[in-house]
Amino acid sequence: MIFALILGFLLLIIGIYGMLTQKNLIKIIIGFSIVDTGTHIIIVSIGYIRGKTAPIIDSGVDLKNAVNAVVDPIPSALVLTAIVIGLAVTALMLSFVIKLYQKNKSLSIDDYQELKW
Amino acid sequence: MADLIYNIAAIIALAGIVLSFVRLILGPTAADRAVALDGMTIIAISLIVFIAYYSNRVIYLDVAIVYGLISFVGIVAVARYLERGI
Amino acid sequence: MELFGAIVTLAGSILLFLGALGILRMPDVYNRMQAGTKATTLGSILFLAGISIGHYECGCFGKMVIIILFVIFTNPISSNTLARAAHFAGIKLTSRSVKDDLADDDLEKKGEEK
Amino acid sequence: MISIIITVLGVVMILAAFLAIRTKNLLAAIISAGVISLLASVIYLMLAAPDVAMTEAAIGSGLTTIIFIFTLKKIRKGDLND
Repeated sequence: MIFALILGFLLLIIGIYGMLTQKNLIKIIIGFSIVDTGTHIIIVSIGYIRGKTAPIIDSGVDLKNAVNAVVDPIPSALVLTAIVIGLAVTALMLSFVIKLYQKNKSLSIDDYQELKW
Repeated sequence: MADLIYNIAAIIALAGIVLSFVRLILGPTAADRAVALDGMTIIAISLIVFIAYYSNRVIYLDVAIVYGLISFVGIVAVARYLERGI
Repeated sequence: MELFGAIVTLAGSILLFLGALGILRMPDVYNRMQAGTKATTLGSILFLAGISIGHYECGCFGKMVIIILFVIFTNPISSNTLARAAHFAGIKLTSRSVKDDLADDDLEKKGEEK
Repeated sequence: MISIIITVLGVVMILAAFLAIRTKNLLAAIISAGVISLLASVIYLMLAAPDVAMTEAAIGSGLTTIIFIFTLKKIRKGDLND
């Protein structure tokens, strides 16, 4: 599915652009979340085969030639794990933002220069 | 004949999503944007049911069930934030 | 039977479109909420009922009824919470509106407490 | 039909991503990120992955919005106290 592949790459580019150009910490995390969604769409659209259906056996799929009627189930399993881990990473970054704000009272990334040398 | 009418109905619902999104771009206050998100959620549930009909799989309806249960929680969170207390 | 279901689905989708048009064109938040909640609730109910009528052999009546019940239960909750939040956040009514019952209730309650 | 739906939703998603990046209002950016997750769930369903669509609907559209708003509330509360 070429449209979904193009959509995923455009989302990834927009997310990286946002992460590189914004100064606000929460805006950077939103850009990270957009990059996450873009990569997930790319991986799922790689596993899609045109005209075939989901790999769940019920009344909609004939059991005799089920191998020829379903798409690849491995990329969706990978993405299923990646979504949950993405939520955990986002929550960790947001907790860092809260601690940094309590320390320095600022959300701009220009005010955090302790690691520059 | 019936398939054509179903497809026309889905395209009209897609136009509804686009119109709500225009309000989400324009909206002067945050409450306007939350209202637009609410409308987009309901239309998306209808669109999921249409895709389940179009692909001829009953199992896709479970996604609509989960969506109908979970989706209003985000809007309630935005509303409680506007009311200054979560 | 299938044609009847298709026509019901078309009516539902037209209601969804009109609700979205109301969200775009109404003058202030409360009117937009009115259009965007009531019209889309009825529209989605008609859309789902039309598809389940037109394909009665698929055996999906139970799931459709559950989805319709969830829409009926959750949509007024979010709308009510949002309207209350918009009122207490201080968003003004439009200039053509004539009555604000919640503000009057607040004034009466404060008067009783004093 | 599937191509039409993917194209229209994809254009809306890209516009929402631009809005989330470019706007000054933090609440508007968070709501736009929620819209991206909402439409991504429909696109996963059209790519024949209903399990991913279910997880994205529950986690991406519900829980991520809530933790962003919780962070915003924490930051604003610190502002009011000092």
